[in-house]
Amino acid sequence: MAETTARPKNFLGVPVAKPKVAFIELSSCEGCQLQIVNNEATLLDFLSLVQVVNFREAMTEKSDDYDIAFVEGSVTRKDEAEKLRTVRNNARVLVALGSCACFGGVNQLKNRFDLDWVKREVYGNSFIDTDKAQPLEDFVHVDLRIYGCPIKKEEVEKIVTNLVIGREVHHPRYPVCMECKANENICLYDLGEPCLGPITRAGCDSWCPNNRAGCWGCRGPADDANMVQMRKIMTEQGFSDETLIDRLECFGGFKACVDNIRKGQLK
Amino acid sequence: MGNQIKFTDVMAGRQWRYFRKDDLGAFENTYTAEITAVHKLTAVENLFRIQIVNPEDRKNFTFQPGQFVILELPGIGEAPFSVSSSASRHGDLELCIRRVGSLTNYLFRLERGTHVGIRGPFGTSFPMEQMHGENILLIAGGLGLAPLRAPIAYVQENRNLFNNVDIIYGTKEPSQLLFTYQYDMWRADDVNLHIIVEKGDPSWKGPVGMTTRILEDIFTHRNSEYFRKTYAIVCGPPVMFKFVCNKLNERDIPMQKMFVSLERRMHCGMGKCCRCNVGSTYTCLKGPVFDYWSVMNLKEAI
Amino acid sequence: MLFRTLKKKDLPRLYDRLSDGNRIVGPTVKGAEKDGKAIYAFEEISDFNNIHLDYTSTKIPAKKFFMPFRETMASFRMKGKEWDKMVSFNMNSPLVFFGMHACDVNALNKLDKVLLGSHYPMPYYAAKRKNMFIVGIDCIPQPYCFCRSMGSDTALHGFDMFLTDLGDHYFVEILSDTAYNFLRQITNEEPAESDHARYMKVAAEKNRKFTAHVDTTDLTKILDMEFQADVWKKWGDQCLSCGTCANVCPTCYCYGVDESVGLDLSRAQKTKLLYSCNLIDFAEVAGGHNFRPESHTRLKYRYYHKHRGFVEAFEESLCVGCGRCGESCLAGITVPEVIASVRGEES
Amino acid sequence: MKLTCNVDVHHLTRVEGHGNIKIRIQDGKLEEARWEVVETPRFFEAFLVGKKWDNAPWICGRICGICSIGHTLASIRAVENAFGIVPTEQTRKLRLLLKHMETLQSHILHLYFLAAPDFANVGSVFPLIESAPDVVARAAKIKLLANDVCDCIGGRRMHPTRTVVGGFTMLPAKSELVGHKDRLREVMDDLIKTADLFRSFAIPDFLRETEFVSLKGNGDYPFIGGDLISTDGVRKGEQQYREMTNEYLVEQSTSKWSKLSRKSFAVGALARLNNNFEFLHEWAREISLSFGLRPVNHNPYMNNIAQLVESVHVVAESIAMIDELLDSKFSEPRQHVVAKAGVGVGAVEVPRGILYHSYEFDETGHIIKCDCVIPTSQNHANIQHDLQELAAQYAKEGRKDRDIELLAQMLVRAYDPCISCSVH
Ligand SMILES: Cc1cc2nc3c(=O)[nH]c(=O)nc-3n(C[C@H](O)[C@H](O)[C@H](O)COP(=O)(O)OP(=O)(O)OC[C@H]3O[C@@H](n4cnc5c(N)ncnc54)[C@H](O)[C@@H]3O)c2cc1C
Ligand code: SF4
Ligand code: SF4
Ligand code: SF4
Repeated sequence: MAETTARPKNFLGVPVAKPKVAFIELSSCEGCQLQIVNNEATLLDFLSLVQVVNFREAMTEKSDDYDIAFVEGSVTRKDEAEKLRTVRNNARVLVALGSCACFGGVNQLKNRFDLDWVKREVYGNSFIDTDKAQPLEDFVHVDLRIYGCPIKKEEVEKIVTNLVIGREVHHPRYPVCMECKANENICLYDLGEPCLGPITRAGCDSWCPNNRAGCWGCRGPADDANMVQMRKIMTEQGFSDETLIDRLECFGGFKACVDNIRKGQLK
Repeated sequence: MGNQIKFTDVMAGRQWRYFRKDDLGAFENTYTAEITAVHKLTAVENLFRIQIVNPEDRKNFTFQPGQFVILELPGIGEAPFSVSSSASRHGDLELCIRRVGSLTNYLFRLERGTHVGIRGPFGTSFPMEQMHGENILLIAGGLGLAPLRAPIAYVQENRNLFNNVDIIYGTKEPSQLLFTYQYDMWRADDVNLHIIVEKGDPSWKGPVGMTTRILEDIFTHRNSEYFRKTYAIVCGPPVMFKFVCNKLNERDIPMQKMFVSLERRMHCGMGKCCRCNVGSTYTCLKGPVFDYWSVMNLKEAI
Repeated sequence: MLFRTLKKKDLPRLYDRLSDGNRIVGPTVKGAEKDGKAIYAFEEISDFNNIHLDYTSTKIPAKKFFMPFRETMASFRMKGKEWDKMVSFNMNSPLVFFGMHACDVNALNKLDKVLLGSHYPMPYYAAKRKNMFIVGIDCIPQPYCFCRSMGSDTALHGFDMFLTDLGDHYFVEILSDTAYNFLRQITNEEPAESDHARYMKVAAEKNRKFTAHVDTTDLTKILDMEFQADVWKKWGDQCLSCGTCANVCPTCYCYGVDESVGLDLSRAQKTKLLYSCNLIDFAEVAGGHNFRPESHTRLKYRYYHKHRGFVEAFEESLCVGCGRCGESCLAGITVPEVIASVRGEES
Repeated sequence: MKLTCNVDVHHLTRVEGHGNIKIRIQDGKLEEARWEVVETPRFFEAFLVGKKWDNAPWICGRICGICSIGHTLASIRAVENAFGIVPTEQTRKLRLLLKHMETLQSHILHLYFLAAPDFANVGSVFPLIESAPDVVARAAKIKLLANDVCDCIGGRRMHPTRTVVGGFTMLPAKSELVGHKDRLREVMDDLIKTADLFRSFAIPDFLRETEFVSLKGNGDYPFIGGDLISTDGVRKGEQQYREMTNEYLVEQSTSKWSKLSRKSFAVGALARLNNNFEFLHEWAREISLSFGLRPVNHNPYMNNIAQLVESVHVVAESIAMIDELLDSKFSEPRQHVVAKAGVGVGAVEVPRGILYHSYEFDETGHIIKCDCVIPTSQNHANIQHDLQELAAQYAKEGRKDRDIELLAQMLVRAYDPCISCSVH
């Protein structure tokens, strides 16, 4: 791919290489990849930072010689697991892009059911091949996660910049409420709406609460999230366990917690 | 209209070096400094020599042994480091830094000639004058030798002002020993240097064990007069200084004559961000150097 | 202090005078809770009718104007191994605060002590704080207010003028010459003897309305003694470590600094983010050691700092008793209850 | 006359999702021309079962990253139809405006980033950043505006946050709308320039008669709800969508196929235009005619032009709609929702064609049965038959392998298929 705008070749004197990056998708809505092209305002700067060598959604050329692979989507079939292993072998850094890759995403909702029933419900008696929907880490080592459904472009840009200059990448460890307050939102609970903000990892800049929509936990749990208290709060505020579980299990990040509630172990 | 409310320019006087309270700009002053040399000490520790670029500033920059500066790499971060060089020389500052996280990892990739930011000096220092005429025990564990190097330099430069001087230094393994090239020089200045490692290697000839073992050894040769006239400076991980200080206390060295340097997370160095609070004491203002009695009185210090 | 009275109908004139050439911030309605109660916020306003002087308390305190949740501290232009640092204290034009309750005025007074009065004043705060004009207003105690227990129910300084509602007119305390000059353009009525009586009656009525209390007797000592008490664990188990209490607290000021590199690698930025001591990594240092790994140790620290540490340093508590943290805490952790339990009183 | 040809495109690029093209000609005889969809299915229709109504729009938006707004709106419409909720005028306007901006965003993405590289003979838009920076900047500008308006109304350009059953969680600030209106006016110029650009491209001349299915407008160019119509004269109500789509399974595809009066039909911009030409905004009609595009046009490559025409239409209509919104006094954003048993269908014209969501609820508002029919799955059969016809025709003309491969790829891309969406 052609070189674009000139860019300093070092940061604080430390040489900065232009890594070759690949975007690869498994089972997904391809939205996270699209979020990257959705950066109209900063796309060019972004492209000057990396060399895109593989991006099926946007370009014809493809190469298996890349440093960083952004893998979107969850694994739902054997050929995808194989593809993922190949990518792992090719890439120096493998980044799980979005909730599907990090936790299974909405796809893993089908894991609630017996797979045969699932297949029959959609394809009747015709043969169709599918397995449980699983996150990447069930198959390969993942170096870095970019959370969110969809991912937040500002966050991706920050992470990629850090990757490129070789600075460590840290996710916020506190929950969404922190950002929600900084954005001076009215708490959804004051409005009578449920919200998983108190237990979900921040970093999205409280995207949903900013729009008066409760958080669904797409970024998975914050460090040391207090699930027991969250459940108490939901109950006290008049929301059923079903409402809580609907949100917790939507993107797969709170799987352990959902299992515990179902087993009656979370009190 | 005369209705506009008066505007106070708190930036006024920003460029003044010796500030009054109302010249607030000076409180966000960062010296631009240049890395003049990088010495590799161990696999994870380097000694960085840095020089404040502006000659005037360089001349006026002073600090006390035990104080720290905050080093800033634009875009990467800021972190506190004890100044590890002589406080009396107005030359380069030396920082002995371990590679542990985001800022330090990046710092280790920088070359000579790169600019970094320096704020400070901040915090309390070891009261060296108070110790004149007395014996001194300088005890360090691991990276704890970094903050000890300034008081060591003070002792070297004013050797006549102190009686018995012992440096006790311990690490886990011989490969982790810092400043090995200086040991002979210290010894030459009539300093008893005791090195101990927790686990030796085939080439290791010295003693093996904890620093407290050395203490016990030398205490058997010292009389009560010694203990009455002794100050101790102890730097290292909290478990270590706890054990050492208790040992010293058994010999009736008063807790006010033992000094330790605490490490906490810091984002400002100026008693604002609260990150370094122990109980509710600011480590950056009331510390990092505390006497051991104060430490005992701090909630959650150790 | 000088006293005047101001007819209620003349208040818009005062507003007009103050807003001429100045930015005005006041309590406005931001929305409604599910039960219909109004939610108030301090916002910049352009119309006197949008000010709700009868507001209860705002969800987010006034500190956002002096200590924004996120503030750029410096920006850098990178030039190879070198760089330039540009510092801006983000001074805006002066701000008129129209209608601040006594607790919030006191909160600013307390912040002043750390951020202006200590060894190292903070220019970012000073730049905003020194460029403001405060019109205080009296209030009606809410069920969650315990400012009286904290001695913050009246403000002695830290405002320019303070209004107390006496029915058809306000009793005005004047503290600054600026305020005096502004007021002189509208009224110069000395309060009558009856106004003084009325003022005292209003104050006494207000006092009777407090329902929440905190017993601060010997509190510093008790907090020290009960440092290892089991009650902390109980509260800690409830705490979500979400940081909401600190964010809505008018006096919490702790922060973290974050640096970031621009996408084009030629710029960098240093940003200050208000933090909270309840967040998990508040006291974590390099290498992963956390001085307060459990939520109850962090929660305890917050109380310890507010009700003991600050007293030690400044002879007063850092809590003004506005009750915001308890109101906003989803886990229902409130100061009166926590303190009572630490004192061994059943609530 | 061409004797042999072997085209094998594994995972066609610059489309959304995974599909393969295979063409084999042996001894001048077309052995095989196949459009295979190998995308892994995700089973939305299965895993929604048992979920409460409020989950549906939130989850179903995730069927597709490009037209998540369309999916969300179709899902909301299905739920509202099932519960008997009639959106207010204000909600309808805001939804349509949101929908328009998604259409604009998606069409521009397709025209510039996915389709244009073929005409400019490059593999992606990236080289164009260097060689034709103004073109790329123009595309980015239009897309940015469309996305910004989506943020402003839907809360988020992708997987919107404000759109809910009953209306919106919150309304945009009028001051923002004013700004967007000005930008929309500017963008009109950029669309004219886009038309000039496409006029400089040689659109392949290929015809195959087929049936076109879309919503039928009732005075307006249709996007949300209404009757279903085909160029072969079929007309049905929204509820009867199944009689319009007739889905069936084929072995070469993990996506279902559809048919109506013939062996296949087409949906999308061209289908909408063929069925509703008279309702286009006059500026859009003008552009259309300038390309010689008038109903009923049977060249699938003209879908690109139809997208351009629609872009003009939505921008023109959006400007007018913002004016109306600015003149109105905003009322409550959201209606109260009471769940009840029943079936609801939502038909929405998304960029790639007509989309249906249908849910059956029990009396507690839980989904018992869910069915989504995606435009691209309705197009698959038509793509297959186009491909066959194209291979046969071009083989006869004796075109080079490379040409056939490129034209075949361009053909599939012209449908702007959203494969992952078709295998939801
Ligand atoms: C008074 C004092 C003196 C010190 N002297 C030395 C020294 O001489 N040599 C040396 O190698 N180290 C010293 N340290 C420790 C040093 O500050 C940390 O190792 C350093 O902050 C790690 O930063 P990082 O960005 O690499 O690590 P990360 O873990 O990535 O930390 C990120 C940020 O957290 C904060 N932080 C994390 N750990 C600490 C910590 N331990 N102390 C303060 N802030 C922290 C900093 O703001 C830092 O930028 C000292 C610490 C203190 C408080
Ligand atoms: S809306 Fe959600 S994220 Fe925001 S404060 Fe309330 S619970 Fe926390
Ligand atoms: S608020 Fe919650 S659901 Fe919404 S983007 Fe953030 S983490 Fe995801
Ligand atoms: S006390 Fe309440 S508001 Fe504060 S961190 Fe804990 S749960 Fe959050």
